[in-house]
Amino acid sequence: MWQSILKFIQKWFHRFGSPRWFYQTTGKWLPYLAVISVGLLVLGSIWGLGFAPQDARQGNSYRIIFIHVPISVLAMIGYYVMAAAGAVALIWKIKIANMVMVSAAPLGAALTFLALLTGSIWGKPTWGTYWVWDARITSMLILFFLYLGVIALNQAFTSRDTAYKACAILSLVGTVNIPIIYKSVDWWYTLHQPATIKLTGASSIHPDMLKPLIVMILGFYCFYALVLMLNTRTEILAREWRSSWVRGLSQ
Amino acid sequence: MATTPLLELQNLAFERDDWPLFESLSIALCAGDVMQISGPNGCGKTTLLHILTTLHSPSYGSVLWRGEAINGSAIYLAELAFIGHQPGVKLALTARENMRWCLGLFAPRKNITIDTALDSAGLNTCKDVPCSTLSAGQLRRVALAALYLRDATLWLLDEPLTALDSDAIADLESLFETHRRAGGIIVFSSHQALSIDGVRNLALAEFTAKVH
Amino acid sequence: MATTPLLELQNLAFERDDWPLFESLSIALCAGDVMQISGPNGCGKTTLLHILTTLHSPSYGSVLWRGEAINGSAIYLAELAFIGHQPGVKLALTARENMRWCLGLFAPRKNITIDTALDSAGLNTCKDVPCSTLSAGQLRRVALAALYLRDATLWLLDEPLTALDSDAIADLESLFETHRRAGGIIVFSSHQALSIDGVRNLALAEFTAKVH
Amino acid sequence: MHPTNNSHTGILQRDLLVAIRQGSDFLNPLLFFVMTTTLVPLAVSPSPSQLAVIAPGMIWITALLATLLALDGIFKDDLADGSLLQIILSPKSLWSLVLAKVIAHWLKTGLPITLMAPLLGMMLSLPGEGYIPLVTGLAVGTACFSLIGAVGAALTVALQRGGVLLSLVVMPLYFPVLIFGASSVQRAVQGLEYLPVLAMLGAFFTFTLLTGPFAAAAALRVGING
Amino acid sequence: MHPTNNSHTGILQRDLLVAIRQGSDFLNPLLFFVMTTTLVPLAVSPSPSQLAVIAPGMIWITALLATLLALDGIFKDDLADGSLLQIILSPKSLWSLVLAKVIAHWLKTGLPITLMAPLLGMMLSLPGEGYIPLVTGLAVGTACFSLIGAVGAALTVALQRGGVLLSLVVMPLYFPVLIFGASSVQRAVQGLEYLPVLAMLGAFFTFTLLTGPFAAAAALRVGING
Ligand code: HEM
Ligand SMILES: Nc1ncnc2c1ncn2[C@@H]1O[C@H](COP(=O)(O)OP(=O)(O)OP(=O)(O)O)[C@@H](O)[C@H]1O
Ligand SMILES: Nc1ncnc2c1ncn2[C@@H]1O[C@H](COP(=O)(O)OP(=O)(O)OP(=O)(O)O)[C@@H](O)[C@H]1O
Ligand SMILES: [Mg+2]
Ligand SMILES: [Mg+2]
Repeated sequence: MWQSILKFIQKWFHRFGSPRWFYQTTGKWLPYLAVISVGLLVLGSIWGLGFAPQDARQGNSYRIIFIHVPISVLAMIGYYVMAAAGAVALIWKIKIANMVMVSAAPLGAALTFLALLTGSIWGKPTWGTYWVWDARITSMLILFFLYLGVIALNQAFTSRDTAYKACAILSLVGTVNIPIIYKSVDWWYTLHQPATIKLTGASSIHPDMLKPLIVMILGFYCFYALVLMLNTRTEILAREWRSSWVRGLSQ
Repeated sequence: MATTPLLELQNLAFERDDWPLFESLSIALCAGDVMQISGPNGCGKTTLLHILTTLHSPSYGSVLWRGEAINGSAIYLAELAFIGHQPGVKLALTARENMRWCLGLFAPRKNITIDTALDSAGLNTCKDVPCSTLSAGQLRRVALAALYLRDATLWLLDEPLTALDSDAIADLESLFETHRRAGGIIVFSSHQALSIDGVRNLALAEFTAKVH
Repeated sequence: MATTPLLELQNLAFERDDWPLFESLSIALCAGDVMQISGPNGCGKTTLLHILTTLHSPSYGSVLWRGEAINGSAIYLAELAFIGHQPGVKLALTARENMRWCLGLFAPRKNITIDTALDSAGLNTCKDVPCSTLSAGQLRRVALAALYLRDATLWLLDEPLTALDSDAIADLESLFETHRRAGGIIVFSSHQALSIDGVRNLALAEFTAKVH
Repeated sequence: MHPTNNSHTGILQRDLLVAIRQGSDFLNPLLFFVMTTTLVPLAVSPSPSQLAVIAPGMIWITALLATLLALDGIFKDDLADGSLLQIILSPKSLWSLVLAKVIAHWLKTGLPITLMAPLLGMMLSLPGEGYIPLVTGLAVGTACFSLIGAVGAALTVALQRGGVLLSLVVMPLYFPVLIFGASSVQRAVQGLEYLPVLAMLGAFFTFTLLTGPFAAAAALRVGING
Repeated sequence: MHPTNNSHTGILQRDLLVAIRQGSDFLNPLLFFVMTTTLVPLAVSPSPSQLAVIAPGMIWITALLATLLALDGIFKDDLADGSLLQIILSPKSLWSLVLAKVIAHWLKTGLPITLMAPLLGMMLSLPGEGYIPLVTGLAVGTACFSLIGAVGAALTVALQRGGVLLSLVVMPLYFPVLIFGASSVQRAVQGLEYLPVLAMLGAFFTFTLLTGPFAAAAALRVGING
């Protein structure tokens, strides 16, 4: 019984592992996903920007939360998506997992950058400065570097296969280290914590603000999946252009 | 001579980033065989040798050593000696120091010392000068001295004749003879012909993948 | 053929850190001469070629070009093409881009384009891939393609046959023929014999300093 | 003296011998360490009270950079002359050979830096309480730098301009070491308990020691293919 | 388009093309610059008031190190593949070919660093008055670094582990640039006159520009013989 389940999983993995299958299947999903994510994002934006109540302390400037928070969350999750894909690729030697991994890296880096940017923009009205060395912010910056490392490594190799393996190893090493890095930065911050700045927890948020925020988070999740698929499809075409099925596409 | 093959290449194919280089390559080598890989520039000789060292993996097919697939296990590596394009010699050290380091990594032959190995390779006058002051051919001789020193059955040599003068080539030919008599196998790539008998030839260009 | 020598080596000697390598070397080469420097490993062939390029200076004696001592002046360099052990090819660039750079440094021949030079060197299929993906022999061909492209009288080549297959060697031989007919001079070192006629031989070992 | 027993000391010996021959190998990271630290008073401020505040951090940053700079050659030199292939093709276990190379790297960089650090502390007016955590912390911390760095060096070994790429890859992983190391000195100077911090550094070192050589060996097999 | 006219742009073009191909060439010194600056708050202190004091000096030190790190390859890569010999044997004047390589180096390192500096200034809480002298100073100063560095890189080109030796050779020559550069920013922040300091930097640059390429060309001829 267990064996048949294992076999099923394996078979599914290998079918899913075929770039051609991935390309054709995601091709069918794309329109739906696009409609859903755009719908959620538009709904969340209108709701959040137009109808959610003003914040007592921050006035209207808090509304950037509807972009900042979903992006920050996704930026972190993105690393684990990348690392998991890398692990799958290393262990089961599945081609498509490599392609997902290297497609997730620039996407994650872009999201991290946006999180830093929106955070900075928000910081000016809230803290009076664009940048402070807070634990969460510093961790985010280090995460940005980790992403850049993977991207730079990926670009530096001429052989695609080697690049894939190298990036997989690096992202795994990074994953092992992320908790350590985060803990050490947290600990460092509590040592030095300047009294002037206070980041309150998300618990203080008003339920009327929470609902549009959840819609935005869902919207961004779908959007992330959409862009990741598009990126991976581009990578597939770049990698498989010699194969007959890709050539068939252009005819 | 033994008739059971030691090294078998079974239906070997290699593609780099999905670009096929050679395919359907099947060969069996027995103890005492010397094989020269020949073929035009870029046909994949170096690549094939790298596959045999396990540095690259073949895309299809397999390589068997004593009937078992090779996979970087210590058992196979212990019987293998590879000398590639780069001599693998530390320029800051002397020839003697380099050989001592070689012995740290690999098992030595019986009844041979570093001194005699270097002498046999024709380096008697420059054992104790830093290798950075050696000429191109002398440096290759230091690399080849490892063959006198090491106890390996399978020799994989990528263009071993590069930069060697005629004396050194004659020395190498007699070394090949000795090794094959002792039951060893030699696979080497070269564009020059050796003057020893019974060298099998692998014209790699015949296996070039058709898509190419 | 002209009888006034273009390149003259007069009583040349070289010692490295007071250790003599060769001495009393006198040779005169006229337009159309091809000279092979031969000799055992470490006898000083590379060193001699470096002296002719002005990279090293001789310890005694002098080298004259068209009757004047060479000294790194632009006039001599403009007539010189040197290809050493390293191919001088940027691995990150394609063969075509490397040739374009070569044209930035040296004067080109008339009536030849980069494309035809690369074709003549047998690289028609790999002009536009990064040179890091080329095999040892293909890389040497890129280096040698400069000879088709450049307008130089004196060619100094250090082991030009390294890593070349038989086709490439035949190409090179016919290139040598063309160059000597046009009044050029070729000095090259090699342990292999070329199959063209009238190659002068310089057995460098005869000039090895006696102290050695 | 069967060679199976001495292959690791063999690599260690060779690497140190090469370093001694090249002379500059021991001296250079050390001099870089000293010189970069000298830049601080010139560029920031020569006032002792201000220097004392930034001294722990600056010494640690400089030690990090000095180790990083010498890291590039750890495998690259061996690749260039072909001896890396021989190491990989040795029947001995690769991780132990890699560990030997890491130890050689530490003996060439981390150790001299650690021994030199008190002098630089003095030059930057570091208060007396800081010296013990500075030296113990650097000894362990630079070993972490060498171990983590080996993974990055192995991944970038065949790349043309690996040097700066290497910094990019390993620097984020160096952050915890830097934080623990610098703050243990700071705490000691402020009269706070610093042993727990050093203990954390020690724990991180143990973890790195147990995983690093394996990761580096795997990375090396991938990295050599360029 | 006779080639005599385009040999310098030829080298410049090729070096930049190689940089673009290798992708990381532009990005890496920049990232090193950013990352090392990030180490400062972690190792020293995150307090904005303390950071503001050390910001000018730290940014300058980091810019110096970033340029230095990328310097090692300026001739060494060309030596390794043999193209340096071709450059030296070209009938074109060597100093102008060297100058082209220096310009390419600056475009790859100094320029991106200069453009990035304001962002780092912000992150280290540099007060608003400091930005103009920071950017102008860095533009000129990194050019000096490239020019002076080329001489050192030329001298050490054939040495095995030139990288750290190179730092040793050029660092003393970098001191004046660092002192003028950092203090011009500090003076601006303190509300003092900073133009005379920048003028001195400019004078130093002019001098370096006029002598550097010749010195580097001479050093190169010496350096290639090992
Ligand atoms: C680890 C990544 C991050 C996450 C998960 C995150 C998440 C959040 C959340 C949930 C809030 C709203 C909670 C609250 O009201 O306090 C928030 C607020 C904020 N974040 Fe972030 N953020 C991240 C990174 C950043 C970065 C990198 C910056 C700046 C560059 C930043 C700047 C801000 C600011 C200014 C606020 C408002 C602070 C306040 O209300 O006092 N955040 N962030
Ligand atoms: N940098 C150096 N320092 C000291 N001695 C050197 C140096 N380079 C070469 N030599 C010595 O000079 C001699 C001549 O070297 P050279 O490279 O010219 O020989 P070669 O004739 O080209 O030999 P090969 O056929 O092996 O290429 C050799 O004995 C060598 O040991
Ligand atoms: N790193 C690489 N990436 C992509 N392609 C490569 C790489 N290395 C070699 N190749 C290609 O693979 C083919 C085979 O190369 P290989 O080095 O095995 O040839 P070879 O038979 O040894 O040639 P030579 O006689 O010139 O040494 C060549 O066409 C080459 O262009
Ligand atoms: Mg080859
Ligand atoms: Mg030679």
